[in-house]
Amino acid sequence: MSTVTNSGRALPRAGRALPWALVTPALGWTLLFFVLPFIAMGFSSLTAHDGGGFTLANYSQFFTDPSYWRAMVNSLQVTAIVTVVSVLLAYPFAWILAEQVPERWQRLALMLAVLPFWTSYVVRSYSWLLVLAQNGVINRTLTGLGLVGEPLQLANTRFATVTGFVHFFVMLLTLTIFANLKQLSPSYRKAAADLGAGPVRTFLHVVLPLTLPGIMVGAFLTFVLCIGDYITPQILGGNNELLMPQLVMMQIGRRGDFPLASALSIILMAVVTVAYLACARWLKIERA
Amino acid sequence: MSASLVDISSVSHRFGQQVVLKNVSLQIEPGSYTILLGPSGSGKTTLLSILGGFVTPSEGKVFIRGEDCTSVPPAKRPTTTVFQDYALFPHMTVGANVGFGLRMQGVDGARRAAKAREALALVGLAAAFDKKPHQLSGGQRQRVALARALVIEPAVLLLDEPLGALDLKLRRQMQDELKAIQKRVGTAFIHVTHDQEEAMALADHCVVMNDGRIEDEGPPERVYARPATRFSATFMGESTILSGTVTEAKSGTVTVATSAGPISLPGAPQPGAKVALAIRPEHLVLGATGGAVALGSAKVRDVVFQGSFKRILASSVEDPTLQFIAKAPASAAVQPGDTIAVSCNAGDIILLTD
Amino acid sequence: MSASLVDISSVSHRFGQQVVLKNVSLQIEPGSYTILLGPSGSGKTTLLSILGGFVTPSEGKVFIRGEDCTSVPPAKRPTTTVFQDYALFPHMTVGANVGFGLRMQGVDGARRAAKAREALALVGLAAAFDKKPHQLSGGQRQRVALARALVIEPAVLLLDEPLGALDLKLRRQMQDELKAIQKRVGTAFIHVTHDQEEAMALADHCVVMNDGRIEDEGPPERVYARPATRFSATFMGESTILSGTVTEAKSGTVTVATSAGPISLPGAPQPGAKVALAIRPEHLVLGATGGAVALGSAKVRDVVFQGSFKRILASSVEDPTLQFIAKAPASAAVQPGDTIAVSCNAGDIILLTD
Amino acid sequence: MRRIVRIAAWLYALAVYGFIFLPVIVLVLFSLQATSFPIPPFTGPSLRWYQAVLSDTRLTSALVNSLAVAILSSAAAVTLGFLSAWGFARFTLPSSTLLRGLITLPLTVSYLIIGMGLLVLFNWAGLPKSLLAAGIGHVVINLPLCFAIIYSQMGDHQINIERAARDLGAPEWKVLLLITVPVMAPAIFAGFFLSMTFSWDEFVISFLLTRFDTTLPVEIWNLLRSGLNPKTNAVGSLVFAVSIVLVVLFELTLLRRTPA
Amino acid sequence: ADLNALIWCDHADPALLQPFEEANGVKVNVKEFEGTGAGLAIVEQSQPGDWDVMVIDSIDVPRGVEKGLFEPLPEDKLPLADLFPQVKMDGSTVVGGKRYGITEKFGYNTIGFNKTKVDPADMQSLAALTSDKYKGKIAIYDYYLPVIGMAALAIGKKTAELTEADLPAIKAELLKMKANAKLVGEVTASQTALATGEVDILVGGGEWVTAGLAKENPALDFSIPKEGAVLWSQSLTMFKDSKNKDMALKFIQYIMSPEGQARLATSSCYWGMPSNTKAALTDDQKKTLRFDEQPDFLARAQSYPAPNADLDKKMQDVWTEMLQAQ
Ligand SMILES: Nc1ncnc2c1ncn2[C@@H]1O[C@H](COP(=O)(O)OP(=O)(O)OP(=O)(O)O)[C@@H](O)[C@H]1O
Ligand SMILES: Nc1ncnc2c1ncn2[C@@H]1O[C@H](COP(=O)(O)OP(=O)(O)OP(=O)(O)O)[C@@H](O)[C@H]1O
Ligand SMILES: NCCCCNCCCN
Ligand SMILES: [Mg+2]
Ligand SMILES: [Mg+2]
Repeated sequence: MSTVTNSGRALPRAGRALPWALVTPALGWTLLFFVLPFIAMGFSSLTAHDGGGFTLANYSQFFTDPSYWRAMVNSLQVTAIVTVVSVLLAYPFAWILAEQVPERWQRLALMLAVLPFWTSYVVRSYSWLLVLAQNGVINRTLTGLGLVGEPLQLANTRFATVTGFVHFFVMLLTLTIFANLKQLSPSYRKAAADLGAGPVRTFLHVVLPLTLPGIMVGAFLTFVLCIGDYITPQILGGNNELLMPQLVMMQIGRRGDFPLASALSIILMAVVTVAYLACARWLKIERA
Repeated sequence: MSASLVDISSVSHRFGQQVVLKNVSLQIEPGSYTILLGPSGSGKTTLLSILGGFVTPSEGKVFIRGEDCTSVPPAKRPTTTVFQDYALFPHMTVGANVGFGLRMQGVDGARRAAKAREALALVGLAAAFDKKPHQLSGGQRQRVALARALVIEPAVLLLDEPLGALDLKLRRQMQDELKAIQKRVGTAFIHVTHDQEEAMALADHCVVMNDGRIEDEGPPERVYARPATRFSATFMGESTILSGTVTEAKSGTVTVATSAGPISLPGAPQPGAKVALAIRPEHLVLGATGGAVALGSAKVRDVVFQGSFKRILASSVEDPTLQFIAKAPASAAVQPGDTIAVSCNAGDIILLTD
Repeated sequence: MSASLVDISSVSHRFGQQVVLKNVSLQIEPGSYTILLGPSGSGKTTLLSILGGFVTPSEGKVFIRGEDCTSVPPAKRPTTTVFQDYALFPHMTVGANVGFGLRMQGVDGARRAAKAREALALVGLAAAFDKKPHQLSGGQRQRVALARALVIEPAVLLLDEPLGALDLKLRRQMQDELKAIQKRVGTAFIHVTHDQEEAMALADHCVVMNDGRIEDEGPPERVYARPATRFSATFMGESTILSGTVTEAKSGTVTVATSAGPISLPGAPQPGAKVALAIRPEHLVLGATGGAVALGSAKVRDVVFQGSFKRILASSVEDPTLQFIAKAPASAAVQPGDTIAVSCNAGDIILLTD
Repeated sequence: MRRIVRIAAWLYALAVYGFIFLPVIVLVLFSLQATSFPIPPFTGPSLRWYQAVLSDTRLTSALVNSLAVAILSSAAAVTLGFLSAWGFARFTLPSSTLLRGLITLPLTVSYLIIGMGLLVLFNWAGLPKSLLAAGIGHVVINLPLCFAIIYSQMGDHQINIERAARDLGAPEWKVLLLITVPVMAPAIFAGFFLSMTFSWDEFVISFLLTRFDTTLPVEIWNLLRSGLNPKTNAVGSLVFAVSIVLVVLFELTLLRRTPA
Repeated sequence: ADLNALIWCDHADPALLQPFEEANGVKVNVKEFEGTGAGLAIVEQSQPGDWDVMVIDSIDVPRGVEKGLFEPLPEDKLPLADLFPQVKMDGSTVVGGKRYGITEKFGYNTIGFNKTKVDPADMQSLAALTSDKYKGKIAIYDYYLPVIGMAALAIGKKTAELTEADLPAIKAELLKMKANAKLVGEVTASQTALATGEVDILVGGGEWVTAGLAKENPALDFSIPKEGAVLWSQSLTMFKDSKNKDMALKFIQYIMSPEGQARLATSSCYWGMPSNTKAALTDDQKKTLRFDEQPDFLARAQSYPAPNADLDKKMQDVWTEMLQAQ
């Protein structure tokens, strides 16, 4: 008898083979191309660049060389700033789209807000360089209006990196926060108003806490994508400081030092894991 | 104006082109339990929302305690609403939910907790203070919502299908509790439902709505026994309906020609008027030793055992399109296929002229 | 084996550690309407799933038409299931939904359409053939699900709380229709519910389940009037329950000492046995001209108008913990606060020994 | 008071829209620049750089590569994701929670790390860099996404729908083909579309894993590093234009059909 | 068959490759890389026979030879006689008597600047790079070898003789430059910065930055300061394991031909001096490249630093520290 017993779920005659046949390709893929690479990277990180055996030198390089761990500090600072600024910018925007824009325009308004998503990411970063340049649009406007005498140093700074990142993540977060606000039952707001809360307190005590899980998911996504991104800091940051991905790519691009690059990647991964554990309770994926 | 607690005066409301309330007037007395009853889309929720301040009526005024509240926001009205989905704040404990209204009034923490505990005790949930809403059953959540609304001592409590999501057994139980709580606190309750039995079980005052209008209102016994309109008669419980024409009318008694023969009963309409006669199932008498008014004989189509009684469906032998719905005691020995005499008493016949 | 259509023989089932069916045996006769009734979690759905072939029981066998079907897949069984959420295919028209089973049997398009139309006509939805499920109301979807199941002419139709999602009025209406359709097609229906009234309205054969066991089974009148167990008595409708001890027992009559005094009634238990006496609300007689067995006097706490009758809650004056639940005609003039005599007839008392 | 809030809200929204569109406007504007520098003053309009892009075979073949990788890797991701979501939603599997966690794990890892891992693995296995390798990487990042989207849509109702089909006599493959896939189509499509978007724009994995034939973002990156000219703007604008057309088409056709 | 070339970005210009591809019916696959270390790593990760030709810093040719990668080139089939003698660099390109590389292009890492914004006289000394006068007006080319070379020149060291002991002083010099600099950028970023007026001076710049932009922006120029400049020179090599050596040689011959040389010299990524004196450049192009001033420039230039693997790593660490310095 090939029936899955002890299961409330229906599977007549299909046998034990079918469920495994269904999930094995995905599991196998993940094991082969995600877990195994990770292990390979782990091994690689423990070898010396010029062949040779086991060594912890790659890790000790990171922890002892200030210019290396400085990259991690920079990365964490930039990522934290980007995450906070993006959420602060996107939340009110998503709120306006969800609550101030008339229902039938909302779809269009949202589409419009994420349209630039479909310009190439690389090109978009580069485009910010043109916007922020010494004689770019912003400086020309500012000097033209007489708001500043000298053009501001905007491009090739951490500010530029942060701006490029925030641009991307505001779009992303607007989408997630908008969806969150929309799925909030209107009776919560009504109930709060009914019990005497004004708009501000309704927002603070009810709407905000109820959309917090959604914000956390978005913030974590922002964190992961931001801390691992190479393009934006490389194009916009002017190499005035290095972030972790730049440091990793430098090991590969300049010296082909895969062991060191692996070690740095694993350290980066460890940091992301800590962030994941911090938000873990908000990040469940379950069936509807 | 009168001393009514709530006075809804000629309220009409439109959503875009659609008129959903048509010149509705209604008074609510202090301490009463009013049920708004009507089919889906009849405007019950809209009327309740106008009372709660969530919707401003297109026309007409709402007075509460004599004051014009027509466009006072919900937060500033002496009304509180219990929502159908309860709308408990999932991120707060039960205690914090119940205390929310007091917190908004600036009541300090200790007094708030005390009052919240009191309110929870009132609904029999003293122990749930520190739980989160998701740890409670449907019926318990419902009671928390009630406590949350009652703790701020509103003059009027509005309930929009508060029992709609519960299963039958729990529903009955909650009906008993709602009624008991209402009596205890003395607040006026206005409760929306489309369940006739709920209306009859709870209401002091029953308002039947249809298509944006009030069809009938009054004590539920009266509305059930003497419905004002045909809609109200069919909506408030089952009936056998006989259509007919008045052939004679004198000194408060009319004779109506129906397919079951001429029937005389008290009434005022003029000869020639088209009328309908409605008879409640429990008023139809089956068998030879019947009532004063004979309705011919009928062939039993179905006997449905309902525990304490049997519901009997039968077709008139004289006019097979005429369907009788009767109730008989559980002990009655009626079988499908039997042919039996049907009769009733003139005083139990409801005369409907519209 | 017997000529039963379905024979469930000593079936037990476990989910992991949890035993949810405990040695259940049950026969279903051809053309019968069987109701599985029981509280949530009692194992009704599991039993139905075993019948439908969605779950293979841990122990025991299922015979359909004498054949061992215990591990035959659903597709190959002469059973069809109507799911609570209807499980209509949202991307197909109503016609295609109803024709699906025939399509799987390789019936050609034209015959399929003809049979689907027939089945839809049977459930009164001939006009819905080209609609999509989402264009139908809840009650209509339910009927499409029924047509879809019936069109392939199963020997047994399984229904898992088919009316659970409907509102009360629609539910009553669908109950009548279900019963009528079942009579018309003659298929055996097995229907799961936790609503006692539904069970009584529909069943030829009523099976009361509790905690994975069959507590009682038989015609609903019998199960209601003479429940086999205390659970079955309390689950099948309300009762007034008196606990007591047998003081005397001779020639088929026992005397039970209760807080309302000694009561004599037919029965067999030995003196000293703890028993419970259950009295249905309609068997309690209120007022002086009462039944043969006096139950003392009671103070009316609440009178709930229920349309055709009044439901009365009263506390015994002699023993305030004893609650009477009685039904009185709508015309009865009982008020909360009244003190009245309560009695009943010995033959109406249900003696429960467990 | 309400008026003030409204006005403030509008101003804020306009400001954010401005911020969001600023680089896009500059991008498109300078793609029409007549001279060699995408810097003010604007000297166009001229289609010079569009011509240059269209006649640059490396760019055009990168564009074709990108499309192929996006379509194929998304198809693979959505297929694997769908099958596994179906498996997990329909059957009780031992340590299902853990296994589901494993499939969704790559969602929490930066692309750079995934790319690095694959690079090290492929080096170690002696597999050459290629578009295929990049495609494999894209499946790694998109599979969890497709899985999560589709799995979250497979509620009990969907399960009952399939049960009903089986009950009515459908064999397993017909259930899949006639019921599950059509019913899940919106989720499947959403997964595919999102995967396409991510794959289309992905840089670092393609950069690390490809050799000669590469994807558009990498080619644009090379372009960026090999000289300053508005060709970059022209490519970006072209990509943008094509994307808008696609998004609008999707919006008008697939998304408009509201499912039951 | 295809020709697989491991190259710098200048070789990716279709204007350079297409004529060759059409003439020989071959497709040239190119893979760009940044520095010798990375290039050699790419080769290590490949299968033998994957690559046919490679572009490499002339001074690094021996590193590849040591690893046994390269095939000797047939001197008789190459226009060695036409090369600027100073850039033949036989010390590097010839190992053990065999020629493994041929210099194809060269130029200077020195001071690139906008002559309308700075005092050209200041540009005659590397000291200008660390003076307050141009603070915030400077960009640094993000390639450690030439800029470390310039720092060495600034503190009076010979680039050919650098040792680990010189690194602290070099680092100090680099940090002073960084303190003055607005950005450290790769080719395009540096070009952009200079061309858009973001900065006025590019440390490490030279004709490779200014020449390509000269037509649009004639104000851009470069100088060879009194301390000297760093001579960069790139060579072509052929792989020993190439499966297509005939075509590889044809490619090298094409690049070294007067037409190929002209196209390479003016390639879109960066311009540079052709090593072949007979390069078919127009007069304008020659003028832009300062073709005629080469003898003087070459006399004053010093070679690219050529550290061993260990020193190379240390130099990169110094560079990383410079980048991270605030
Ligand atoms: N916000 C709205 N916009 C437009 N029409 C509405 C809105 N709210 C309700 N309606 C319409 O007004 C009519 C009355 O709705 P209402 O909700 O008051 O009915 P109801 O009696 O509460 O019905 P139900 O029993 O289904 O809750 C309906 O036809 C409904 O479609
Ligand atoms: N697939 C399953 N896995 C584990 N336990 C299950 C499963 N299905 C049901 N159970 C458990 O088996 C018991 C009986 O469940 P079943 O669904 O048969 O009850 P039911 O009588 O249909 O209840 P309800 O009226 O709530 O539908 C319950 O305790 C339930 O939690
Ligand atoms: N090696 C420095 C020569 C100047 C031009 N550099 C181009 C570097 C290409 N990666
Ligand atoms: Mg409503
Ligand atoms: Mg069930």
